[in-house]
Amino acid sequence: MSKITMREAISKAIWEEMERDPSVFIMGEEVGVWGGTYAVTKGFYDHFGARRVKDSPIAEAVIIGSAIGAAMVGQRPIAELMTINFAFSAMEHIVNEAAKLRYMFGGQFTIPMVIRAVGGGGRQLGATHSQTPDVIFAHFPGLKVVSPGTPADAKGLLKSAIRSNDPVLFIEHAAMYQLRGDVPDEEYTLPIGKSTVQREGSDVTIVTYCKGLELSMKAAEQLASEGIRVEIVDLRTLRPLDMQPVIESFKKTNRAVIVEEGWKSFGVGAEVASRIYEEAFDYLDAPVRRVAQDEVPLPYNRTLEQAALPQVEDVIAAVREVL
Amino acid sequence: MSKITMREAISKAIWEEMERDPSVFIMGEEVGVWGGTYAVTKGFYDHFGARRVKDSPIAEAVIIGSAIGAAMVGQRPIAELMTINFAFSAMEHIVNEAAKLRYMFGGQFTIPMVIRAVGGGGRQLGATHSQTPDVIFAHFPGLKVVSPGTPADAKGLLKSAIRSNDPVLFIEHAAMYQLRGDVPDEEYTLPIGKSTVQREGSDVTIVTYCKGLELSMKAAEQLASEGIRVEIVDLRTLRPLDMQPVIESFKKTNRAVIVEEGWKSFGVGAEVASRIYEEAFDYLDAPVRRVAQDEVPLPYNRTLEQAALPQVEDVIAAVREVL
Amino acid sequence: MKKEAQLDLYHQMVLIRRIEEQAAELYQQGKIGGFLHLYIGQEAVSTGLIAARQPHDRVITAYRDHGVAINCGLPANEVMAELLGKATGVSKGRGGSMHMADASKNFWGGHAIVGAHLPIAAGFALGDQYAGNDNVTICMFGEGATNIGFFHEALNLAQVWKLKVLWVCENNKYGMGTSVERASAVPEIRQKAEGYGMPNSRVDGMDVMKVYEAACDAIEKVRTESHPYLLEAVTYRYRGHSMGDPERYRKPEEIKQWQENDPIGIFRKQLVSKKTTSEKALDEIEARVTQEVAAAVEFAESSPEPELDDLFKNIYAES
Amino acid sequence: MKKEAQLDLYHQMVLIRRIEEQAAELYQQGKIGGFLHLYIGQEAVSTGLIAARQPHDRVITAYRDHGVAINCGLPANEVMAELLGKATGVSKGRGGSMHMADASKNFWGGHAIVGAHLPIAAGFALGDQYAGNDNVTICMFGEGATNIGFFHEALNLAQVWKLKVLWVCENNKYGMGTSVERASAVPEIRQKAEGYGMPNSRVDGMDVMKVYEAACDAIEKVRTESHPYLLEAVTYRYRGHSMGDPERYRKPEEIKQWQENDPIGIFRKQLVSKKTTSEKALDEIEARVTQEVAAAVEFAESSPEPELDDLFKNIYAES
Ligand SMILES: Cc1ncc(C[n+]2csc(CCOP(=O)(O)OP(=O)(O)O)c2C)c(N)n1
Ligand SMILES: Cc1ncc(C[n+]2csc(CCOP(=O)(O)OP(=O)(O)O)c2C)c(N)n1
Ligand SMILES: [Mg+2]
Ligand SMILES: [Mg+2]
Repeated sequence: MSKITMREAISKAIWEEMERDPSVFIMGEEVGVWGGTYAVTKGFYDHFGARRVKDSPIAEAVIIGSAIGAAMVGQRPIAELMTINFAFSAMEHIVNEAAKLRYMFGGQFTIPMVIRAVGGGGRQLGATHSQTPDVIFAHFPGLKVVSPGTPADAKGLLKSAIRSNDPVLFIEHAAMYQLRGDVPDEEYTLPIGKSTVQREGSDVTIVTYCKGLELSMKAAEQLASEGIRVEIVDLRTLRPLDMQPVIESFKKTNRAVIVEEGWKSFGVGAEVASRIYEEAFDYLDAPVRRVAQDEVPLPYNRTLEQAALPQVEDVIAAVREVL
Repeated sequence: MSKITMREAISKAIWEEMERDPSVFIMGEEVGVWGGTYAVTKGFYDHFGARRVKDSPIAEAVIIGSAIGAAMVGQRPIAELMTINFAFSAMEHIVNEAAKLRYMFGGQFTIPMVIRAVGGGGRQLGATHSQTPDVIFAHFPGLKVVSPGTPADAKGLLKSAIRSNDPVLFIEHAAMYQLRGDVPDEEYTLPIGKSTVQREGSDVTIVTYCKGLELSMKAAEQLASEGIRVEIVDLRTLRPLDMQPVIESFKKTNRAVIVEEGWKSFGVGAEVASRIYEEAFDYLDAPVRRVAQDEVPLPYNRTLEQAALPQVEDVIAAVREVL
Repeated sequence: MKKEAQLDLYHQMVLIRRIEEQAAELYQQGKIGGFLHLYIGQEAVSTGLIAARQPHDRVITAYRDHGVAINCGLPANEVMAELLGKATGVSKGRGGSMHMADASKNFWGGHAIVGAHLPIAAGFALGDQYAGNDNVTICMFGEGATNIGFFHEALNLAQVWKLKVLWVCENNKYGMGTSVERASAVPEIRQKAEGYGMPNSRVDGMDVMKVYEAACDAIEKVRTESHPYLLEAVTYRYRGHSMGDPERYRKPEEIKQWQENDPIGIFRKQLVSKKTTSEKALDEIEARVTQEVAAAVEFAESSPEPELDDLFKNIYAES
Repeated sequence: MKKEAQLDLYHQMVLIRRIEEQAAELYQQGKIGGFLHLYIGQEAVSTGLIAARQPHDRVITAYRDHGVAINCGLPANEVMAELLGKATGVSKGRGGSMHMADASKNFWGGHAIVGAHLPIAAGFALGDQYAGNDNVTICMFGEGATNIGFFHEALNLAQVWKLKVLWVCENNKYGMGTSVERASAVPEIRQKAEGYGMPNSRVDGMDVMKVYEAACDAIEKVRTESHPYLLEAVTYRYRGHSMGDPERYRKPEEIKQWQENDPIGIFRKQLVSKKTTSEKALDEIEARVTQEVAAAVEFAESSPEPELDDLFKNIYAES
């Protein structure tokens, strides 16, 4: 085990897979000479060269579209979207092409590609650059959507995503690159589509993922000092959504709070809550609460932005409500 | 009152508003000479001329983007997306521009535009052309999303959308243009953001919208013959979502089924169900059921496609489950 | 081109024409659903073009894809079965008219979103460049598709990255009901290549041999000089955009004029006048096609529907 | 151009430079958040350009917008307040550096998604065409933005519909760390206009008077001949793309070389050598700017934060 940052974990995952498999390459805006806007691919260009580390024009549709094509003919591209906000400029290729080409042609095509995209708010980037629209991608069958909350998960899941024969949207969070965590030194992968318990407890279940995990962990610690034992289930993958650990936990605690960074309405929490009700109705002691972003385009001003984003205190308050 | 089709109702709404307000014009692919792919604007080109009925190149981003611009400088464009599936090619302008420009610039800009888009499956158009992705647009604050289920609602809501000073995504259903219904002969508008009871009953509440209303009405009639009295609440607008009539109905029936045409996971039903639980927990007699599309890209083959789409029998079965 | 090869092209063109005429009938009978875009009138383009490719060259096109499917060697039976949505169809009944493909024939599909397959085509060439082979990707699209952003992003990337793509624009004058002049800043599509410094040319798309020669030249350049190329083929569709086109946007005389320029008729005249073959031999080909079409319909109609249980198959490669 | 007007341009250029130098400091102090893209080095482009517009001509640009905001007449105070996210900022603290606008000055904003404002600019011109006025829309963007589909769709539409847009590409050689040669099929951006049959030209973007003249010509053509026009201004940014650019993609010598070509320095020399004014008069302008910048900082720092209750204001015009 070593304590490394999320950035290092993601960087290592890509590096190791590129070393391991010559069909893996990375493309996107500023992944090469610049070293990655968030320094994730720093050093890659010098080591792997321009053939395997491709700086792309600012043209998201062809970044994703050409990665799809390269994947269909046997390569394993990792296409980086500098931020997930730019995914809207490549929407057609993500949800209508990558997600459908296999099925629509009767299974003839295989699309082993990863789309890496950085999301999240809290850095005063304004409304167009601060979104967490993960849920809208998770709505489309044919895509897999992964968004880890710890360095260890990020590394193991990204390696699986790169090895996967399906298109995987891998969502990172810009404000989490410095987050540190224990990561095994040996080679490992983690299965896509498996939720996991990140903290055990018996009083209430928090269901979350990505940045929400950090908030939830902090809330759980504060609540622990009052004797409230929070169990935290990290979804890690939004599609396919693995509800089993959630339901198991809920059957134990009978209370749930869902924490996500994106807007509340039509968000991830709505689906998770609905499934809890559908699958564990008889275990309900209180309505499930959702902690999420206020329904406003995120403002630049820091105070306003923080007011709109979910905070540790919001998680704590929601937990109190369900108890 | 006259019994007219959905097509006529929508067509009349646009026609009347164009007659009424010279700043209203319509643009999009084949809206002019062709008369509209679904014949909604048949006769418009001859009557209003090329200045007010603009045939656009196949370039969805600039269709929506230029409509935004024209709206910002004082016109009232109606931009037609031939189908909502092509909205992905204009995603940036719908969710990142139209939805945010007002807020992001501190309220300086007003964007009185309507985006009309035809959605829905069931016509064997294959995976890329058969979607009902309404929910993903409803996720974005700043947009209003309307999707009517009757000719009268379509007419009144579309007129309001055209008069609205906010960007409205108005979603029609390709398989509903022939649907007939009573429409007042006099001038009227209907408020955006108001759900309504389309059928009264006391045993169970069905919450639905657009094509789901047709399914639900049929299901309700069949169930009525068994003495089951179904109340149907039609959302009509997805954002802002008006839950009041839903909650009122639910407090009466204590049972709910949500019917939508799109995919179930992260769909409209998840939000509606979550809100019912949050706002009427004490009235719950059974878990809320969701009837929706199977999670597959819609296949061309008719039998498979119909198997994936929600059917009247699925609604009936869900009602039985909650009773 | 050898005589046999020429007769083969003639056969392909007639087969496309008759298959589609048959498809139009089956559509009227309600046996084919969804959209059906006929290639009738444009057969010389894909026939000449595909004749110029090596088997390892990849082909991708838009939804008007029955012709190129036949040219790429997809069996008429399976094309017809796909139109009927059968399990034996090239795409197992999942795709229908707009989504025919056969990876084993290096035909990567019909694609229904205008222009969206161009970035994917660039990706095929990117994959091949990465692999270090000399495959050429042939990407076909209509002139209407050159107004959407995907076209631009794909052409620019192909030029900057020196991708081996032959871009083939079938300029049939209309995108649905909108004439090229009303939708495109320049009516001659090849001019758009100039904005990318990309070599380009224009060819009479009604003459299969001219298309063939232009395609041979262009493919050779792409393969040996390692850069993309834009070839514009001027052509015309005789039928509506798809079934149920009100055709308010053009006059019957215009269609008639182009029909006098029928690509099959032109080729037939050439074959006979140059004494490549006899009228009789060509009639025999036509007779053979009649049988093939009948057999295809028979095959398609008697083929099974996909299994209902298969609805959830192939959403993912792994689940 | 009259002497006063020239001195006004000099004042604007110096003001932009100093405001931004100050902003860079405030950023380092943590008083400005988010992204901050400095215009330093490019001042001659927007200064010359905006000087050529009529007040009824609309202006829209990308996120590198402080310069053009000043040129359009937005008060330095309110620009600075926006950088600090204050209620008194031009966008009430909602937008920040990338989203300055003032509709009353016909400045339609700073836009942060590369290329996405081009279709909107086409829409301004569409609205004006529909209204029947003769406003020209001036739309500025970087050379990097010419590779995205939005650029293509907007230019094509503008040309087909004869929209009065002056497209102004600021070719500063890099889009973040990617040089124009590595991202664009043609390094000379004006060539892209050829693909649309659109009139175009290229101008030295370091010389404010040359830009002014080129812009006057181009705007006149757009207004009177009713068609779009693409003007490419060759320029250079001295600072990183935004704060925190590792600058691995260019050599210090390159920057140095361009700094010798400083647009403010060039203009100063011209003004003095042509005897338009004296060194002293220019020094006085610089001194005035120093005061203006100090006042702007003072104004911004002492301005109130937006009200928390206003968080939900202005999501819609009607609710
Ligand atoms: C992005 C998108 N917009 C609109 C459509 C609807 N549509 C299908 S075909 C077509 C016309 C295309 O014209 P062209 O590219 O010239 O090809 P042709 O049909 O003439 O072969 C349109 C508008 C679509 N499929 N995709
Ligand atoms: C669609 C989109 N993709 C990527 C980005 C990230 N990004 C911001 S500025 C920029 C470079 C733009 O270069 P250029 O257009 O030349 O303008 P310059 O910064 O040189 O003024 C990039 C890649 C973005 N904002 N939007
Ligand atoms: Mg065409
Ligand atoms: Mg630049």
